[in-house]
Amino acid sequence: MTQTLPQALLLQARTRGTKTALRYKRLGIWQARSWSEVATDVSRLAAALQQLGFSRGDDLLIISQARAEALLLALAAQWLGGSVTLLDPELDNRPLLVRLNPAFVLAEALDSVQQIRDIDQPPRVLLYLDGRGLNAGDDHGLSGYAELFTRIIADAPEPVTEAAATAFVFHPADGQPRPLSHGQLLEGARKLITRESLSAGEEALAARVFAASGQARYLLAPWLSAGFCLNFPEALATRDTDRRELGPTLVLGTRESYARLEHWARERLPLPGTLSHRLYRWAMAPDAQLFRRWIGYWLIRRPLLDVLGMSRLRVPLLVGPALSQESAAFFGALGIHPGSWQEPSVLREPAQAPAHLISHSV
Amino acid sequence: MSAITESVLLRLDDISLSFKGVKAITSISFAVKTGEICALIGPNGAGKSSLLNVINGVYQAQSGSVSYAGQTRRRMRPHQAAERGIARTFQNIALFKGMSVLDNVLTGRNLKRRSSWVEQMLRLGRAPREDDEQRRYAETIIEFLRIHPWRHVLVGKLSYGLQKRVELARALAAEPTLLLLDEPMAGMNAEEKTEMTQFIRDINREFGTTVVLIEHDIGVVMGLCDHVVVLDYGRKIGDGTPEQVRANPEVIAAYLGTRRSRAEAR
Amino acid sequence: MLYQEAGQLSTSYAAERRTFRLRQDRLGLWLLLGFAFIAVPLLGNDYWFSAILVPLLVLSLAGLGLNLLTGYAGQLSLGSAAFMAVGAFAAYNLQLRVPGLPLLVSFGLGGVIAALVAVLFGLPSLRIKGFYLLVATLAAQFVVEWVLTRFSWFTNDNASGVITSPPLLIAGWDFSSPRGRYLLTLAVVVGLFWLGKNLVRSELGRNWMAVRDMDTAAAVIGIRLFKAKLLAFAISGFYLGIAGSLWAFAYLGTVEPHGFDLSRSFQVLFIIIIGGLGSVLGNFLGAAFIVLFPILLANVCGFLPAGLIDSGQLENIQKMLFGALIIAFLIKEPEGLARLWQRFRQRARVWPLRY
Amino acid sequence: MEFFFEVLIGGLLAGVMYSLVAIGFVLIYKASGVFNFAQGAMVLFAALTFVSLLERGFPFFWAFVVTLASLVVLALLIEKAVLRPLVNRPPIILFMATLGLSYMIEGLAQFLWGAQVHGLELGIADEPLEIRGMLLSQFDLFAAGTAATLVIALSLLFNKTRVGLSLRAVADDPLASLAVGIRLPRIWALVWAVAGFVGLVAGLLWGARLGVQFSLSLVVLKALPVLIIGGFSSIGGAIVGGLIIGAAEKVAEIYLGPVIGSGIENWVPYVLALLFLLVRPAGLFGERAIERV
Repeated sequence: MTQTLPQALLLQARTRGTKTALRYKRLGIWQARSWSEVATDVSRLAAALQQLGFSRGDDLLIISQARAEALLLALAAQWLGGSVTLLDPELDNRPLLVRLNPAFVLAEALDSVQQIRDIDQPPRVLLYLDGRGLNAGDDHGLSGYAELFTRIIADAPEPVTEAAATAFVFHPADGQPRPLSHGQLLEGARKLITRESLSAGEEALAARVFAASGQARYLLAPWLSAGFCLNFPEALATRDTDRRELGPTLVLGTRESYARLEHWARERLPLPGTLSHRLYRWAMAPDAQLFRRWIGYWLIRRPLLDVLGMSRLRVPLLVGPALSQESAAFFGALGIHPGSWQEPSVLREPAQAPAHLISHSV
Repeated sequence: MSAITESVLLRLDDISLSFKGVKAITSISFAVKTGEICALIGPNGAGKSSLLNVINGVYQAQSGSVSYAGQTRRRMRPHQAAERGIARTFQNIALFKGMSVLDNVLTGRNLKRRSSWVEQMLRLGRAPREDDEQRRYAETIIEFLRIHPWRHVLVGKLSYGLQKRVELARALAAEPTLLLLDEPMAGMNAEEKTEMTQFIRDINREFGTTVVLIEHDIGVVMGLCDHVVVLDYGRKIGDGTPEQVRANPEVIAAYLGTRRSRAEAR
Repeated sequence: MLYQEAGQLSTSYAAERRTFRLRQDRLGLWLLLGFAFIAVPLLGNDYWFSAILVPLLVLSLAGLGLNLLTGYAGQLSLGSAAFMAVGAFAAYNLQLRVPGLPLLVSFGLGGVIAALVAVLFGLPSLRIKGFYLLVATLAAQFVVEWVLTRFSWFTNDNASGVITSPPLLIAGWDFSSPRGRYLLTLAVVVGLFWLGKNLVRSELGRNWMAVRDMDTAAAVIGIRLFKAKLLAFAISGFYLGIAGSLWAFAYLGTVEPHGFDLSRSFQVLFIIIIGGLGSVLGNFLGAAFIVLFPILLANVCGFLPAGLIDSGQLENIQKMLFGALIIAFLIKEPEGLARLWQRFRQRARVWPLRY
Repeated sequence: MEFFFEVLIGGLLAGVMYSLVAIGFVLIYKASGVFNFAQGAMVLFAALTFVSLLERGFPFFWAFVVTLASLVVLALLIEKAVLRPLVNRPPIILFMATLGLSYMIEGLAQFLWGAQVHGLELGIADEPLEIRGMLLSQFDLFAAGTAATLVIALSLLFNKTRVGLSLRAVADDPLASLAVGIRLPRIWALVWAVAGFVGLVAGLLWGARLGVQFSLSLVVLKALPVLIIGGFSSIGGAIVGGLIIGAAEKVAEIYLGPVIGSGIENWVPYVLALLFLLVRPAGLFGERAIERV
């Protein structure tokens, strides 16, 4: 019985070590990491973090888009019994940073490092994923993520076992830090898995940013518990084509992200007045009789689903408020009904979170 | 900052060049140290581009000699220059319009090929493995310069700033020792300029590439370069560190002043 | 709407490099080949084989030959027919004078000889560009035509200068029947198209396009213009040479210099203009157009009341329409039929979206 | 020796005829940078129209006028339908367009006037003339005279008239001339018309020589090497080139022919042109551009 995320990870590594855990695009092709590889990476990162002085109770602050590296380092921090604070690099986190005054920071790139530099008291450890335009030296304790692997001397300790230990801390704009324990996360994950009958065969699409709590609870925790594959798009600019290549079976989105995708599709639809536009209308009409549904499916809906990268989509998740009328109609016509999934305990949480804090994941 | 050694990589000796009797360059000499970033500045028509063209053999100087990496050559063809590790970009982008970003970058690596065209045509022998290596290196450059989202796009369809970057990538793909950049930031907005400056600095630091560049933006030059050479009407009127050049009265008179007024005119 | 791309992700460069990355494209190709190799021979009749399909295939091969040179390497040429002639006559003489030499081998050698001649006339391309080069290739056209007619050794001292080609025997099989000629031509053409496709996607192909798009830049990044250009002439000559052999042996059934006059060169040039410069598929489309268009026109005129247009006039009308079409293509679709196909395919991939 | 000079001069005079066709090229190339392969077709069209009009009982003068008019119309159409849509396209595309054009014009000419051979009598006796012991064709002399006057006329047109001035401006720098308000389309149409006129003259002379028939359009192939030697952009070059080609051709035919065989006049000019190219890649009078990068 696994109590914590790192334990869940180790369990996956033991039970289906060779299966793919992560998939991301590097150097132009899709790279896959198996569960056992991920487990080793995390344990080594944990060892490295420990050498840097990170220990139980410490907090690792991550300002990054959804990137495999960020995810692994987060798990490493939790392995050591520490907690992780996730921030959205797109936002201006300076006020928050001044308040938190973090000791351990992973910043994705120059602009997020800039945000850190503005804190009068620099962090003990400042790691970066992407060194473009940074020159080491002018920041105290600045070092690259890659370097972590190079200077490991000791092995990592056994991972944390207390289910009560805090895994993530989220900072909504209302100021109340909202901690999430390993226990809560795994519990929520189990609920989700049974409700949506998630299997290890799912192909999940990872969020753009982890910053919103929904990410951690409905994607990361289930990923570790169910042991499916987590896919990362190569870049923001290419996420839609990447989604099509990946063809995920599980996506997690918010009202905004579904709306974004809907608009992306709508502005590319055939122009009104053209024959293909009429065909589209005809095929998308709700409650048509069988024959028409069948034709419409093969001529329009099936190809459209494929272009949207949803032809294999099985579980469309939604955090936060329900979809807008037209989004619901659009995806409904395609047979996609993003169900809202919320735990009683934190029923109003996502709704409260201001829009700018809600991640865009689809 | 970059690791500047004392060894001289490139030395121009009394170079003169003229087209149909019109003097473009008059007896210019200067030296570029290994690992430094050197800027050629000067008003339009000062002969900066022509000088680059002499360095990598597009033009043949009427008199004077270019010594590079210890060897002195009277005349050198462009592809010889490339074989000896000189890569460059052009003032008005000289990309291969009919090809994708990736293909453009790959052409930059044509000198690293060992397998014959027959092997490549039949996809036999070392060709496939070599294709992989070529692609891998090209991709590292593409990611280094952050153009991976446009990998498969025809360069003609890209924005001006991106095209400049692709051209830089193509030059970089050849793993050059000396990189000649002809106005790498011309026509860019402030943001693109800072980006490009970072790229050049990082190239110089991470690949140890020596860079000679032509740039009009004095701010950029002073911030980026270790060594500045000032030309005016085909003559050298200043040569030294940014500070020295800034102090040089002749330069201020002949160049900075005019630039200022021009800059204000913009 | 045929495309289902979800999950077709490439995890290796080899997979990314495939000529047809998408499963659906590969399937389509195999279906097409199956149709051409199995269905057509069963369904087609002799008229179709010998009057339409064979010339279509041979011309598309010739088109590819010229396209490599003009469309990819950017070297203008009007000597295509000359190189075809060299190939044909070389193959014929090899058959004639080297007893027991397999037919395909003599085709190949014919191609090699054509390649050598092409290189000879390509030499000026090292110094001259564009229209000046055009004239150099025209020289090839006239010199070759003259040599072949002047020295009867090439035509085996045949009085008329027109020689019937030997029967098409390959490994004991006789391909002399129209169906056989079709299959032989198809096999050769498909093979050479495959090689051509690989070639233009390889290093050499990229270098060619670099030379075409901006030769100064190409030289500056270390491409040897001489080598690139001469290879372009050689390989183009090789393709044209083999096309010539097929033209003489499989289509005309006779070997004669006048089968390869200047108008043939123009025909090949038009094929690549209409089909699309810098495209492999385009050569096939262009050839199909060139071969089918006159037949179509003749049939259309067949419907008109008799005597309204006599055959002579028909020829003139054909000429005018043809010229008009060339111009129309250059104005409306400079990248030719191949571009139209690409657009269609692109649209099909994102259907029902527009882009 | 006598004989040699006879041959030489005969060749030179014949060369004048090549020059005539070449000049048509040069005009168009200078003004619109188009390598006009259709020049030969225009020669055919002009000659064929003229002859057919004569045969239909037009007096010489009116036949000439009407033909000229039709050529002007043709020029206008070409400018509208071909040049304007293709403006700013690479030269190779324009060249290919003129290939299509030549097909159209040839087709049109034969569609209108039929394909049979017409004799053309310009009323110049073609009996040889004895000058200082050398036999020279009277017709050739006449042709040379016409060419000379034509060239003078053209040079006057170019150097003395406003049109000519703007013409040269366009030739030097189309954009700049646009800037100073020269209307390019007008100029182009004009140039094509003038080229058509030159073509008409050439057509008449050639027609009287060979009879007016389809093969006339092939004189274009004679003109190409002339251009190579003379350079695309120089009328003087066209003249000189024509003379060189004409002379070389005849001399080769007489002295080389017996050795290596007849029918060499087809390719001798080209080989000659090639040799020239290897020495002077831009022709005798053409300018070599410096590549700016």
